[in-house]
Amino acid sequence: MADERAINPQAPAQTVPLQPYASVSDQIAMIPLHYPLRRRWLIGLGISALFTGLLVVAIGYLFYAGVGIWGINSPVFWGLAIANYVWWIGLGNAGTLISALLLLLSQQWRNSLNRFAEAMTLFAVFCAALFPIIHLGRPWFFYWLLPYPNVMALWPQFRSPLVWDVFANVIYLLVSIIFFYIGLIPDLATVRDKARGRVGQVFFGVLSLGWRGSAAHWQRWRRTYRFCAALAVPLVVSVHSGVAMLFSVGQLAGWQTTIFPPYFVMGAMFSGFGVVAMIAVVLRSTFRLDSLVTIRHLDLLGKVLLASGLMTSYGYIMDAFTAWYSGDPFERATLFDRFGGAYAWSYWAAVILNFVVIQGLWFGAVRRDPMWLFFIGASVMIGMWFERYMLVVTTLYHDFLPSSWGWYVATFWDWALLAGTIGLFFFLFLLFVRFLPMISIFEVKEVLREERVEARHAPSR
Amino acid sequence: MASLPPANDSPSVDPTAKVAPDLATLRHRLASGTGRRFWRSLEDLAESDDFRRFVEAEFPAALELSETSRRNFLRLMAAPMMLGGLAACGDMPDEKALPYINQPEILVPGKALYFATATLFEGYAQPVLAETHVGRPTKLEGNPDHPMAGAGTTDAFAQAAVLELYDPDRSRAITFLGRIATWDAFQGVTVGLRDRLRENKGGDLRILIDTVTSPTLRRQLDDLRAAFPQARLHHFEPVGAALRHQGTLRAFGRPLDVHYRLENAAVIVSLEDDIFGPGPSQVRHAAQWSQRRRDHQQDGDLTRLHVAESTPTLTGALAGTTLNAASQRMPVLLANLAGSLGVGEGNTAEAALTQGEQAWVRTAAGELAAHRGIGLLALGAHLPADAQALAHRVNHALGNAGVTVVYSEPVGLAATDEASALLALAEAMAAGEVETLVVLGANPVYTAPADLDFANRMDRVSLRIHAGLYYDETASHCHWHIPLTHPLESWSDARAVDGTASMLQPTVKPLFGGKSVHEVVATLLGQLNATAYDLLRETWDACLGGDEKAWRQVLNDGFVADSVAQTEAPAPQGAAAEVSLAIGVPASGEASGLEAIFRPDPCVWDGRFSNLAWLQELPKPLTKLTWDNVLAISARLAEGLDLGAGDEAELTVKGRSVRGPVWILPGQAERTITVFLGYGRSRAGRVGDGAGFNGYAVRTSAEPWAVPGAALRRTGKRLRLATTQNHATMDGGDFVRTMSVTEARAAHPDEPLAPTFYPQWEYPKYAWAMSIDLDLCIGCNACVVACQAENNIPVVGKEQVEAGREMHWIRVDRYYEGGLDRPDRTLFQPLPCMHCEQAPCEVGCPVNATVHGPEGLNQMVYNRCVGTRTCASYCPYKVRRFNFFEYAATDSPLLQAQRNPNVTVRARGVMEKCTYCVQRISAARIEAQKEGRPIRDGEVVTACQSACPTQAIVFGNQADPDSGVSRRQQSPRQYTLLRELNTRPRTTYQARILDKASDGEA
Amino acid sequence: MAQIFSPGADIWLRVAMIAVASVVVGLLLVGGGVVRSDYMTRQNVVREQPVPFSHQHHVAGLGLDCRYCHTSVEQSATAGFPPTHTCMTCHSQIWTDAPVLEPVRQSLATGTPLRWTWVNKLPQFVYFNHSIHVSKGVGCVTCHGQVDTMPLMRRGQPLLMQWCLDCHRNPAPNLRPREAVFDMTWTPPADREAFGKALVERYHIDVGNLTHCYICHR
Amino acid sequence: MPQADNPRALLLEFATGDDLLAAAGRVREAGYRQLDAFSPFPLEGLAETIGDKATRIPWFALIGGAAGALGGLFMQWYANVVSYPLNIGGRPLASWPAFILPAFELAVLGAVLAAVMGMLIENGLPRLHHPVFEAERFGCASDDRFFLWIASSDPHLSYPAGRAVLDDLGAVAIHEVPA
Repeated sequence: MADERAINPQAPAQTVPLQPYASVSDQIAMIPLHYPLRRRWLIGLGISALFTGLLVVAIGYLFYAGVGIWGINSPVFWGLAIANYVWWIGLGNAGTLISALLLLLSQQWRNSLNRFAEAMTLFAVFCAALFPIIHLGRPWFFYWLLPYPNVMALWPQFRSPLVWDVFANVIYLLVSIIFFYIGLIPDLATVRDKARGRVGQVFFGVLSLGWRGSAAHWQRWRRTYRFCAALAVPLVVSVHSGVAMLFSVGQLAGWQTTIFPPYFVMGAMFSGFGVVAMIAVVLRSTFRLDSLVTIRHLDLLGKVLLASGLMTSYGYIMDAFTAWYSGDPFERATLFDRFGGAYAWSYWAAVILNFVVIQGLWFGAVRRDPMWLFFIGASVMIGMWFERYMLVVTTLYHDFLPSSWGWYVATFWDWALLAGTIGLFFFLFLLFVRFLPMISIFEVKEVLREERVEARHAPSR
Repeated sequence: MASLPPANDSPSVDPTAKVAPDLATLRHRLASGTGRRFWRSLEDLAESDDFRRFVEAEFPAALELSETSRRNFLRLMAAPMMLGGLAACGDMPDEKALPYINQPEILVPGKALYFATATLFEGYAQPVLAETHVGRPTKLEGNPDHPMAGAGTTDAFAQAAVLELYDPDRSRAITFLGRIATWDAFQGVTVGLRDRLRENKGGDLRILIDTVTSPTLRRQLDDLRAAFPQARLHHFEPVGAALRHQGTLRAFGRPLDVHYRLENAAVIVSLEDDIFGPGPSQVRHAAQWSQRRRDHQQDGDLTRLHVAESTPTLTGALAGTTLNAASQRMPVLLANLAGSLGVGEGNTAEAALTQGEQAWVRTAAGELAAHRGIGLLALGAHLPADAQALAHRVNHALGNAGVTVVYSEPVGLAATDEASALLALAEAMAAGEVETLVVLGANPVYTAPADLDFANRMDRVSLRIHAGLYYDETASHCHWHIPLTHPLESWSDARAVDGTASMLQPTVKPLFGGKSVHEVVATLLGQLNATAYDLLRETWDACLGGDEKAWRQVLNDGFVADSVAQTEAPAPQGAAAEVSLAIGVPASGEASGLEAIFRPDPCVWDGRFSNLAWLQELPKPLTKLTWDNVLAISARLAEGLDLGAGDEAELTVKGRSVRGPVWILPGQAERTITVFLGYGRSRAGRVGDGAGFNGYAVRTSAEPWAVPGAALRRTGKRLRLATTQNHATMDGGDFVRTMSVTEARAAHPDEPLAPTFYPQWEYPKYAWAMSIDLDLCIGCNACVVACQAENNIPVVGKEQVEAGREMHWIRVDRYYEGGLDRPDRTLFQPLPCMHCEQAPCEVGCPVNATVHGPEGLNQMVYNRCVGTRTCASYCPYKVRRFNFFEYAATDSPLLQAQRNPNVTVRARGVMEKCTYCVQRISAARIEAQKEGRPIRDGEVVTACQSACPTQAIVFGNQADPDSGVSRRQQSPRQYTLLRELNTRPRTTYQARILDKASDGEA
Repeated sequence: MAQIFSPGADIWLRVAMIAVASVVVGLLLVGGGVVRSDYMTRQNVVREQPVPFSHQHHVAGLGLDCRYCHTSVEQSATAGFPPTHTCMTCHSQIWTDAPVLEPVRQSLATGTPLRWTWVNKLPQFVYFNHSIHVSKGVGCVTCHGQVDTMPLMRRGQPLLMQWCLDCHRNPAPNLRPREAVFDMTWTPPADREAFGKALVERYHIDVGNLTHCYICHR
Repeated sequence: MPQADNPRALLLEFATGDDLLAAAGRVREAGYRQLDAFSPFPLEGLAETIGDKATRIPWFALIGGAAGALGGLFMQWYANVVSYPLNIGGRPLASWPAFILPAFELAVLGAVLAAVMGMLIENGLPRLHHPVFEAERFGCASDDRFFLWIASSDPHLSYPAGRAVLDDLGAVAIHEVPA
């Protein structure tokens, strides 16, 4: 660490320190081929497999006994399941957004981050997609939410935000996979060519579809890739707006506010960036990728995190303000209940972890210190979970008629699902770092080339 | 069908063959619905091995029966399969059953048949029409033709009677020493018994029985006395109104029943008389009161109610002014009241009153004085006889007697002479004077006051015979137990509280082959072959002169015309001075420590309904608790003893003590502890066993109602209580609107609907709507149970209620206004689905499982529901209920037999809610369509509406300006719940009018 | 570097891709087909019965009216199964010792009912009412098929919700005069459409409101 | 320069992208037409230089997106207005604002699928076996080397002049791709 800070001054000048192309290929492509840290990886995989097992058990028992095993009740018909869902889908927004948005803005520094950011997105969305199905009272009829020709001559109810979510999530997942894969093809070719073993050659050979990197390929590929990026950005926005409307379409105090869609999108980006920051720090230290994921990357991540955090905070403030300014007694009651009610802890946890903590990012020293960045990222991730919990529960447990007021306490099985999905996430992510190039090889090379060109034209320092 | 005589009817007597056609014609217009669903579910059932196993497990009796009769039993369960109705004829040994196969004009497959009969509550008949589907009673409605006020409606207990019929825990076999025996064996025993009794004139025979109003049974008991002059009849009702007879004895020299005529009363002053609370007269009183109220809602001359009570009651909740005073203060208050009205001495005692008491007495006295002849002074049935007598004198002096209160010869057995009391029996048993004890219906081992040590003393009796519906605590202490038939499955008769003789006819063949109480008594008399039907005919042929036509008429009507008790208003005997109020109670309780009072539980009464899950899970009107009884205390006392709701406390009375959870009851007298009876049973059945604590354990025969010198101690344990309403106040909302008489007259309905972006959907032909007049609602819960019975609403159990998962489609919200110690107001609000025209729930549903119908119904389609629970989350009224687990399917097949075949039984993971009883709407629509006419107003009556004793609920077509509901909506008190949300509900309310006395106009 | 894949590999890859795609599509198509097939709907499937009762013989042969056995079809939701006694009204006279009728005689003797197998059975959450359909001029044949041609009873129609809706959306083509409801041989006049429309008018059929959920589900 | 009998093509290897770009330009000026170029990462303008014509992918995407959007809107309108009209919470049958979101999602899906399909088809992918893989140095094409492909069938190869051009392109090496 110390030496890095020492070379730090020049770091901002170039995203990735000058180095031969081959070294990039070797550093990254070699990881899938002969994996450096087998034991640690296996241990990690084992642990996450355990939690994934817990997930399987929790879902099995859920299907056997019914959603009654959760803490939900009347009036709190939605509990942890929905909070987790919103949380996961939020995390699942950052990857694609970072990758696509920064690509369009041709922010070269993205090239070291987008790959694992996108992977993270995929797995998070996958975890999220579980919840809408398992939280059904009769999950075996989940396909009734899809439009298909059936003998009942019935359709989904397209005015329902749940149907919007079905469309949004399924399509978002598909598009993310495609975007991820398209971006991966050239690197798969690289790995293929590096591979010596027959298995590796065939495996990556097929996956890379016989990519040759010919000029025409590249030209069309780049067109498509930018296209997907351009479409992915509004898609991400629409996805989380849809999720927000899951709440704001209802007439309940604390849900029905117009700020929800942007507020949720910001929150999603925010939490996502938090996680990306964490992953970046972990990967670079684990795999010694300091020369690819540099301090400058962390610095930039920190800035983005701070920015999106402040936007989210704006959402908090406006949400509270409109509630108060509306003068509507129920809106106000809900607001004050969030401040001081039975579930105030969830509100203040969200405020502290999502707003107070990130203020540290104003300081470059903090941004550039991987440890600090990691912890702030973690704080954001947890804080956003509290926010989801707060939004779901505080609105439901005290709605309009005091006679129907209730309470909510999550049961073991609620928590089991959260733990289980986290386990599943890590399981998938570990497979990813083991078998696929976790950083975009060719895009880093692109960066290098431009830096060389710069270096050639600019008077060398 | 179902009204067939039991199997062993002799061919000569075959009433229904002739009765049936009349029934058919009479009931045709009532008949509706289809039995199809049942038919199937039970078909599958009877086939399945599970069912067979169930039979073996659940019906040892059935196993004992011979192979053929067992098959018959199975067939009975499978009745709906054979639309011919064979089943209802049961195991008729001979061919006589067959002719009934082709009587389609009686039993149209899939059409409901209605029988006029009655259920029993504390021995009094509760007239009902039993709806049966192919020989299976499923629902009870009031009998509108019955002369008793409010007979067209029912209370919660009557609604639950049909569940009692199917209760799988009812005793199923005659047992001797706990082992299954036969009827013949028992009859054999009685032969020997009779010989001995003939010698000693029955000197050592004691019969213990609860309230008896049945003319036939009384006739039989008289015969018994005649046969065994020395035999002693004891008579015990754990709650009852025995002291009323003592009171009238003191006042008029003979025991009389007291009948209120609330429809004539402009002012009611009640000292602890829970006129509108649960009890045999609840429906009657509610009907009388609401009749006058409905007439005067416009002119504002509403009945004014002043109540002094130690523990809150539904009556207190309606009152304009309530005074909270210890129960033992009542006589003193009465003395002062009487004194200031110039009756008896005691005005001197004024000094003994607190400020508050004096003020209240002055108001009450003033009101009574100002309304001579149209006022009523009501005294709690549990207050001392002297006090009762004094009250009668007051009413007589004010000229109220004969107008607002009348008297009649006791409808049941007069309970006045000491010799017939339970105490006498207990002592006799202790003294070993009792050789033979026959307990008919009563359950003294559980309900007898603790000091009688009844169980042990009873064990000294050498022959103990018990006949009852359940193998209960008493049965377990008896040699012989004979299962009695349920009122809905046997021939009998009984009088309603107004004295009208009502007929009980079987709606189904005895499920467990029980014996009617008449047959048991007949056996004692040696009439071994007499059937209940014979004995009944015997009684009534005597009265009706054997006129067959008249008898048929009686069966059709369900009651004997003009058999109502003759009422009178006798003059009190002797001078008021003779009445002594030898009760000195200090003004404030400190000196005498705490006062413990005993009250029946509003849901399971004295414990007789403990095993009825509907009633166990029915939220108690005031506490909204389920599945438990509590020690109700005042907030002050709770503070003093550092007790919170749910804390366990030990109540010690006269050396006996009991532990139970305390509950803070707003409006409870400061130092009074209310012990609710009816819980802590050990042999109630799977539902009732172990729930709550046994209040009888600290009750004494000397002071069965109120005991001074009680002590309460905190044990430090916390007990879990399941309440359905956690928040007691409206938090500034105006969900239940109230207005003074003047406001009510000035008021105008809600301003027109707020604007909307959405198109105006038209409901030209039918627009179903419900209107609930909160000014008439007394919070009695009848609607809740009626809805449960009609709509197959599952019971979920204490844990689930605790988790907030109760399933009631209509709930009665209870709000308090004012202080915790003495709330100014207790308000009730029945809350079914609002059927919003712009329903938030429908928008949320992703699969079109809840949509809007062309008649404005918010339709819930169970079989399309995937259970996202979005609709419920979006519902601002939280009236939707979710099947978090498989609630319904777990019911025993017997209970499933009660289910309404026209309502789908909801599966796990499915949302459900009030449908405005759409099955009734559909039935009406189909009938109307077939006759090519529109549906008439009042043709569709929802279950809650038909049960409501005050007619607070009106349902109908708001597109028709003349319909009842439309007229209701014109009321100046009309308002919409949460109108600001612009959901445009079809269920609307009328504001409650506050008693003049309470809005400063008095 | 050397070739990793043989020239043939591409063919195989493409074949594989097409195969996967067609399998997926195929499964969907087959699934859709099965749901609508007689196998699932039980249409035209003869069911095992305690007595091989022949509608063909009794209806076409003897000319019995439907209502002779299904007595409550005009008043009630259920058409009603004939009680044993109904069978015996004739079979106490004729075929008195025919072995096929043994179960019927047994039922009469022991008082145990015959257990017919349901042929036209709807799910429990569907509340079909015979009487209203009959009174609005929907013939037995329309839903039960030509039972007079069925030696053994089978389902004449799929009884899928889709199928119910077809008629509830546009009843006209399926209506007949009330007097022809129980007529097995009734044939519509030339101008079916207009004829049906006329009946819709005459019987005040509330077309348009027949498709809302509570018509059949509760 | 090794001479195999009639190779399929010549493969000129370069150390940097700039060299390749320059070389490609020169060769093209020299009149070569049957060219292709390979690089480990996209090089701006390389395709134009060797004379590949512009792609039609944007059109694919446009059509796909339009189809998705219109199809989505039509489906929802048909379901709610024609197929099974139901009163949902008093909302209009055709609740266009509510239909927008699914329609948009479908538009995105359509566009993306169309673009990707178009790219694969135009690129003739997947193609596991390709002559260029025969060249043993070609493995570096995905690592750090840049290649220019000249098909043997290109007439200019047979002219000495044309041949001469190749010698001073600054190629690190010239390989032959066996037939």
